[in-house]
Amino acid sequence: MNLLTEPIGVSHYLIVGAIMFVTGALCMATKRNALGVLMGIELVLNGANVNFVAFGSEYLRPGAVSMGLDGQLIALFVIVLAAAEAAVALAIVLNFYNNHSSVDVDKADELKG
Amino acid sequence: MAEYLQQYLPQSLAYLTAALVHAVLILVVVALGTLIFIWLERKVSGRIQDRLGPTRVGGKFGWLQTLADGLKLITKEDLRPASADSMLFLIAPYVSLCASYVAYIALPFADGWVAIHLNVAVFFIVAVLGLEVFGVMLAGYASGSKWSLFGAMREAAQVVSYEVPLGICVVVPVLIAGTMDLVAIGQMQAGWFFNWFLFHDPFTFIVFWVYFTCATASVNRAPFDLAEAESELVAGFHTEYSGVRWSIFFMAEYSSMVVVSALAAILFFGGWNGPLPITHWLGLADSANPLAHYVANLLGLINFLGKAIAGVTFMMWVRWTLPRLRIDQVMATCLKYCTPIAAFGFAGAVIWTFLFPGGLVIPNKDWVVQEEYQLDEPQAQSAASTSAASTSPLAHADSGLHAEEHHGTD
Amino acid sequence: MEPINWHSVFFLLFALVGCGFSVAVLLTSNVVRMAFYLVLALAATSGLFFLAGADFVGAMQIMIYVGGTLVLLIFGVMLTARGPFISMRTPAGEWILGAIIGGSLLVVLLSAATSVRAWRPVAVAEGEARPTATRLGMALLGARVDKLEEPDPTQREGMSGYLLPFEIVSVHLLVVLVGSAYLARPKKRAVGSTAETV
Amino acid sequence: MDPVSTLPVLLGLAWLVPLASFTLIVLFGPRMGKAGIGAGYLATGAILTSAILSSFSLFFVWIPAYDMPEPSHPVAADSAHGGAHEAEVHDEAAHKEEHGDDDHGEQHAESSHGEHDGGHAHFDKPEIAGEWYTLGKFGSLRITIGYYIDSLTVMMFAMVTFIATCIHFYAIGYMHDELHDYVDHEVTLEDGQHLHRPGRFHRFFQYLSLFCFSMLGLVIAGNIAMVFVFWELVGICSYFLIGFYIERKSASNAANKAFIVNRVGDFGMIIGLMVIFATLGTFAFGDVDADGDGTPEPGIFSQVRSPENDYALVVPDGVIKAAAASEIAKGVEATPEQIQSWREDMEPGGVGRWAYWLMIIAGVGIFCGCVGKSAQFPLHVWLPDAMEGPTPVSALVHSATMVAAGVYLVGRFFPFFVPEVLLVIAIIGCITLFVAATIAITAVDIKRVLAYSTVSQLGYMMLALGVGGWSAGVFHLMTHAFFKSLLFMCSGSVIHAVHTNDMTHMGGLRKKMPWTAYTMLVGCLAIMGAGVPFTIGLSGHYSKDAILAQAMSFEAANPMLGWLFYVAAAGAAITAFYMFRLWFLTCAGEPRDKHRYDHAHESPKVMYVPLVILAVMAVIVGWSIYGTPVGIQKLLEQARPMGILTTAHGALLTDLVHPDEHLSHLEEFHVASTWYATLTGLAGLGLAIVFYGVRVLNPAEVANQFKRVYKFLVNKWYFDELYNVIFVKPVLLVSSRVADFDKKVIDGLIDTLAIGTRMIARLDDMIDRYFVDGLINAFAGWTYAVALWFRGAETGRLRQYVMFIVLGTVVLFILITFYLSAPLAPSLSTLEGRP
Repeated sequence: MNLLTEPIGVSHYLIVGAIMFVTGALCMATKRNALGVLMGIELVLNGANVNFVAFGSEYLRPGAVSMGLDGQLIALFVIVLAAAEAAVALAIVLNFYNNHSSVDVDKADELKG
Repeated sequence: MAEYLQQYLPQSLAYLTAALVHAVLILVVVALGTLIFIWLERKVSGRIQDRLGPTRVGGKFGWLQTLADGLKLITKEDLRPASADSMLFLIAPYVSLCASYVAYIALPFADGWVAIHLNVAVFFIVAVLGLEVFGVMLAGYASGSKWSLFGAMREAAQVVSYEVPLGICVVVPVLIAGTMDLVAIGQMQAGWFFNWFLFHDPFTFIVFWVYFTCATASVNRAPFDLAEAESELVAGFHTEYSGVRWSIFFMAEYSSMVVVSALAAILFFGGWNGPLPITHWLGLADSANPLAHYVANLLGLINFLGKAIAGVTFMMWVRWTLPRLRIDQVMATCLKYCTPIAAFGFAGAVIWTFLFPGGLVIPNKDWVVQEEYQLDEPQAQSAASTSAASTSPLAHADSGLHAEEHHGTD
Repeated sequence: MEPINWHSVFFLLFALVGCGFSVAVLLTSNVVRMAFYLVLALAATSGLFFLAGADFVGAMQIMIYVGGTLVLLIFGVMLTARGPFISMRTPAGEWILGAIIGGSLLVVLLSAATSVRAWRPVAVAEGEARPTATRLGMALLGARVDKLEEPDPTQREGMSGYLLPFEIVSVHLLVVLVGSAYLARPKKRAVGSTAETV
Repeated sequence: MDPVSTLPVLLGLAWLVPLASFTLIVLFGPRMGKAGIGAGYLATGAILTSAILSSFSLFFVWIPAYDMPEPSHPVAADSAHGGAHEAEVHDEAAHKEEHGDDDHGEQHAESSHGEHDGGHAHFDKPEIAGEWYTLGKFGSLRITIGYYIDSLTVMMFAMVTFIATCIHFYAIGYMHDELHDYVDHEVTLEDGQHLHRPGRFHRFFQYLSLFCFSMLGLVIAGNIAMVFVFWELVGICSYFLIGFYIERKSASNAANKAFIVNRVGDFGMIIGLMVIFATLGTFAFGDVDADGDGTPEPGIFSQVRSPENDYALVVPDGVIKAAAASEIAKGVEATPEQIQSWREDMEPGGVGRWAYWLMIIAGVGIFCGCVGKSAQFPLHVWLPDAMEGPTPVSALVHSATMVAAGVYLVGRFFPFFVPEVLLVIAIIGCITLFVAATIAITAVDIKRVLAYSTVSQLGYMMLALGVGGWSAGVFHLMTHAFFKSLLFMCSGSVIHAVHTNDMTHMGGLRKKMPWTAYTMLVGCLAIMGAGVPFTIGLSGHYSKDAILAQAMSFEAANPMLGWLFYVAAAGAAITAFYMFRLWFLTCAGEPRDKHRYDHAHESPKVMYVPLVILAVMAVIVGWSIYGTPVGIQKLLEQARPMGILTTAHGALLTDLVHPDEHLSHLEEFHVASTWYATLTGLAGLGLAIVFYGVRVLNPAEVANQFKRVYKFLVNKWYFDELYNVIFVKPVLLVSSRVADFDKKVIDGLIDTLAIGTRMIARLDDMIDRYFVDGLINAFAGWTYAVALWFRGAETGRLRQYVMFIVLGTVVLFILITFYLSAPLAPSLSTLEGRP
C-alpha cells in the first residue's frame, strides 16, 4: 500500500485526530504547568476538530453519508469556544499565579477530599 | 500555469515547477521590496529631516546603499547570548518572515495574478499577518534578556488588541463587496476612482483611516513601535540579534508593511484599477485576446504597486513625523478610539448598504454582488459551480485564471 | 506506476507535521517551546482543513486558534514564565502511567478509526471544492443552503440553521471577555484609589 | 578478751538495744511521763548504752587484740617490686587461713598476729564473719542474720552511736516544743487558722531508735541481703523523719521525693544483687560455714579475691559459668581448665568479656543503690529537700550516718569493684562534689547550704573511693560525720534561736550565742581542712589531704582523667568559701533582722553541751591516740580489704590504671596535695572574707553581673525542673491516663452494665426505638463511610482527574466492545452497510 498514491479517506484523518487527541489528553495528564494543561486542552479540541472536519468533508466522503456543512460548523463553534475557553482559563491561571506565585496545578488541591 | 506546463512536462513536475515559480516570484517581491523600501526610507527620512540621505553607493542616489548594508550584515558575526533558548532564538526570525511571506500567496497583484486564488483571501491574509507576532514573541522570550521580553510582551499585547479594530475595518469592504475573495473585490472597484470603496460612502472613508492606523500598529511601525522603543528598551525584541537574523526581522517588517498597504490598496483603493478606466477605454480589459489581457494586467500591476508604495511611503512619512506613543496611549488609542470608531463605521456601512443597496455611485452595476445561490434554482447553480472544476483543491494554486474567468463571466 | 496522488502527499506532509509537533508538545518540558510546537501543530492542522476542502474553517483556525488563542497562551506563558516554572518536571511514574493509559486510549481510538469500512478511503471522482464561506455564513444566519440539495424533504425542511447557537456563542464570547477581564484584573489596593480609576 | 567470741555479742547487744527502745516506745510511748518525755530518756539511754558497748568493743576489745599495720611510705622503687612481695605474703596468708579454720565452727575468723614483712604494710586483715540466725533456706538461697566485723565495722559502730547519743541529748532540748500541744505556724488550714495538734515527742524518739537500730544493723550486716533489708529500713526511717511535720505540704512532698528517688537507686541495687546471687550463689561477705561441715563456704569477697590468686581481683568461676551458660548448655563441661580458658577469652564477644561485663553490671548496680542513698549525681535532688525534717534528724540521718551508708557500702564492697566500675564511681563523685558545691554558694537557707555541703562532701568520698583511695574515702566519711553533725546541730541551734532558716535574716549572732557560734566556727574550719601543713590540723585537714593526694596520684597514672583532681581541688576552695559565707552571714557582721536578733538567745545546756563535745571530736578525731600509733587512719589501714593495695588495670578500658593507694604517700603527691588543700582552702576563706567578712566586694553586684550563672545556680542547675519534665510530668500524664481509663472504661463498663439492665427492663419500649434508629443510623453511617471512601478519590489533582477520564473512556469502550456489543451490532452494521 503506497501512501503516496492511495487516496485519502476519513480514517486517515481520524488517525491524525486520534493521535492529536491522545497527545492532548496525555499533555493534560502529565504537565504540571497549568499552561501546559491548557495546551493539552487545545490539542484535544483540535483533534476533535480534525474528526469533525473529516466527517464533514465532501472530498473524503462524497455522497449522502457526509455530515456536510454540519461538521465544519461544529468545528467553527469548537474553535470559537476554544478561544473563549482559553481566555477564561488564562484568566484563571493568572489569578492562580497571583495567589500562589506558581502555575503548578498540583498546588491547586485545596479542595481535596 | 500548471496546465500550460503540463503540455511539456510530466504532471508532477509541472505542478512542482508552477509552485516553485510562484514561490520564487513572491520571494523576489519580498526581497526586492525590502531593498527598495529601506533605501526609500533613508531617502524619505533624510528629506524630512532636511538632509540628503545616502548619496554615494551605487551612483547618484545611493541606490545600492541597502545592498551594501545587506552585505555588511551578512558578513557580521551571528551572535547568540549565553542565556538564550538557542533553538527558539535561531528560529524566531524565520517565523516572522514566514508569516509575512505566506500572506503574499493570497495577495492578487493584478486581475487574477495571484498565487493561490483563495475564497477567503482577506481573512487568510489578516490571519497570517497575525502570526508575525509569534516570531517577535519567540525572539523576545528566547533572547533571555529583559529588554527583549518587555518588547515582546508589548508587541503581543499591542498586536492582539489591534487585531480587533483591524478585523472590523477589514469587514467593512467585505460587507460591501459581499465576498472575501480579494480578486472579486478588486474587480468590483474597476472603472473610475469613485468606484473605489474609499469613496463608497462616508463610513468607508472613515474606516480606511482607522484601518491604516491599526495596520501601522499591527506591523509595529512608528508611532506604535513600542516593541523596539530604543529610548526605553535598547532595541526591544531584537536587542540580542545581529547580522543575518536581524536583517531577516527587517525583511519581515518591511514585507508586512507592503502587505498591509497592498491590502489597503485592494480593499479601499481599487487594487490594480487605476483612477481612470484607461484599460477599459483602450479595450484591453474587456478584450478576449489573452495578450491584451496580459498588457492590461501589467498596467494594473504598476497601478497596484504604485498604490502599495504610496501606502508604505505614507507610513514612513508618519514615522518620521509623529513621536512615539506611550504604551498606555497605544492601548487607549486602540480600545478607546480605533475600536469604537471602527464599530461605528461598520454599523454605519451596514445601515448605508441597507438603505442604498448597491451604493450611491456605482455605475458599473455588473459588479453588484451576485446572489450565489438562488433559492429556487439550487441545482443549476451547483452544476455551474462544479462545471469549472479543476482536478483537486490543490488546483487552487494555479486555477486562478479559471476561477476569475468563471466569476467574471457570471 | 500509479501517478502520485498529490492530495495524499500533502496530507501526509501536514499530518506528519501536525502529529509530530503534537508529540513534541507532549514531550517538551519547556513551556515556551511547547507553545511554539503547538503553533506549528495547529498550523499544520489548518493545512489539513484546507486539504479537506474546509477553507473557511482552515482560515478560521489560523485566525482565531493560532493567531488569537495561542498568542494569548504565549502571553500567559510569558507573564508566568519565571525560571522554575518554565520547565516543571513530571515524576517518571506518572509518565509511565500516562503512557499506559494514553496508549490504551490510542489503541481504542485507532481501532475505531480503522474498523469502519465506510470511513476507509474511496477513490472519489475529483471534484472542485465549493467555496464554503458563504454557505457557512448563511447557515449561521439560519439558512441551510447546502441542505437544499437533500433529496429527503424532511431533511431539507427539518434542518434548522445555526442562528441560535451563533447568537449564544456571540453572547458567550462577550461574557467571556468581560469575565476574563474581571478575573485577571489586578487586585484592588485601597478603597480610595478605586474611585479615581473609575 | 577474745574478740572472736566477744565482739559478736557486744556489738549484737549494741545493735539490739535501740530495737528494744523502739519497741517499748511504740507500745508505751505516750504514757511515758508527761507527754511522753520518758520516751526521750529511754531512747537516749538506749543509745547511750549502745555507745558504751561500742566504745568498749573498740577500745578494749578490738584495739588490744589486733596489731596495727606498719606505717608505710614506700619509695617509688618499692612499688616496682611490690608484686613479688605480695605474692610471698599472700602465700603465708593462705597458709594461715588453713590454721584458723579449725578453731571455730560457725564463726570463722582470720586474724593476723604480727606477721610483718620487712616494714611493708602487707598483713592479713582481721575480720570476723558469722551468722546468728538463719531465717530461711530456699534451695541454695539462704536468708540469714549474720555479721561481718572488721575494724571498719567497729569504728562505724562507735562513730554512729557516739554521734547518735549526742544528737539524742540535743534533740531532747530541740524537740521540747513537742512536749505540749503544738501550733504549726507553717500550716494554714482552710479556715485560715494554724494547725493545732498534740505533741509528738515520743514518736520522734521512736523513729530515732528505729533508725539507730537499722543503721547499726546495716553496718554489722554479714551479707548483702541483710544489708538490703536494713538499707530499706533506714530509708523508711528517713521517710518518717523527713515527714515528721506531716501536715506541711513541703515536708510530705520532701519525704515522698526522698523515698521515690531512693527507689530508683535501689532498683539498680536489686539488679546488682540478682547478678551477684545468680553468679556467685551466695549473699555473704565473708567465708561462713553455713552447712556445718566444718569447711566454710567462700563468701563474695573470697570468691572475687581468693587467697589462691594472691587476693588479686579475678572474675570468679561462678560469673564465668553464668556468662558461658550457652556453652554449658551445649554440653561443654566446665572443668577448671575450661573455665580458665574462658576467663582468658577477652576478645569481643568472648566469654571472659561477657563475664567481665557481668562484673561491671553487678558493681554499677550496687553503686546505683549507693548513688541513691548517698545523694550522688544524678539522684542528689532529694537530700536538700530532706531538710524539711527536724534539725537533729538532718544532723544524724542526713549528714552523718545514713547518707554515709552509701559510701560505707561502696567501701565494704570495694574488693568486688573492677577498675571500670571504680572509674564510674570516681566520675559520679567528682560531678556531684562540683555541682553541689556550686549550688551551695548561692543558697540562702542555712540548712540547704549544709545539705549541699553534705552532698559535696559525699562526692569527695565517692571520688576518693573511685580513684582507689579506700582509706582516704572512708577516713573522710568518719571525720565528716563529726563535723557535719556538729554544723547541723549548730544551725539547728541558730534556727531554734531566730525561728528562720533564711541566712539573710541573721547576722551578728556570735554575741548572743557564743557557744553555738564558736563551735560552728570549729566545724567550718574542720570542713575547710584547716591546719598547719605537715604539722597538725583539724580532722578535715587529714582526710581532705588524703583524698587530694589520692586524686593526684590517679592523675599521674591517668593523665586523661586529670580533671578529677582539679575539680576536687576547686571544690575544696568552693567548700571553704561557702562554709565561711555561712558563718559570716549567721554569726558575724551586723544583725540584718533586728527583731529576730533581739529575740535570739543561747540554746539550753542540753543542746550546746553536745555541740562542744562534737566540736572537740571534730578537732581531734583525725589524730592518733597519744603515745600510740593508733588512730582512725591506722584502724582503717587495718580494715583495708585484702588485695586492693596493688596497681590495678582495667580490662576493657586498658588505659585505665588504678594506682596503689600507698603511692599517694609518695613525697611528690603528698606534699603537693597538702599545699593544694591548704592553699585552696585559704583562697576560699579569703574570698569569703572579702565578700562577707570585711565586705570589700558586694556579692549582690557580682550576682547581678553574672546574672545567668547566678540564676542557674540559684535554680540548682535546673535539676528539679529537668526531672520534672523528664520523669514527673510523664508519670503524672500516664497516671492521669490510667485514672481516665479507670473513670471512663471501668466505670463506663459498670455504667453500661447498669444501662443494659435498665434496657432489658424496658425492652419492648426500646426495641422499637433502637431497631428503627439503629437501622437508619447504620444506613447513614454506611452512606457516610462510602462517601468518606469516595472522598479519597477527590485528590484535588487535576492531572489525576484527566487520567481517570481517559481511563474511564477506555474502560467504557472495552465494555461496549466486548460486553454490550450485541445491541450495538445492528447500528454498526448499518453504518458499514452504507456506501
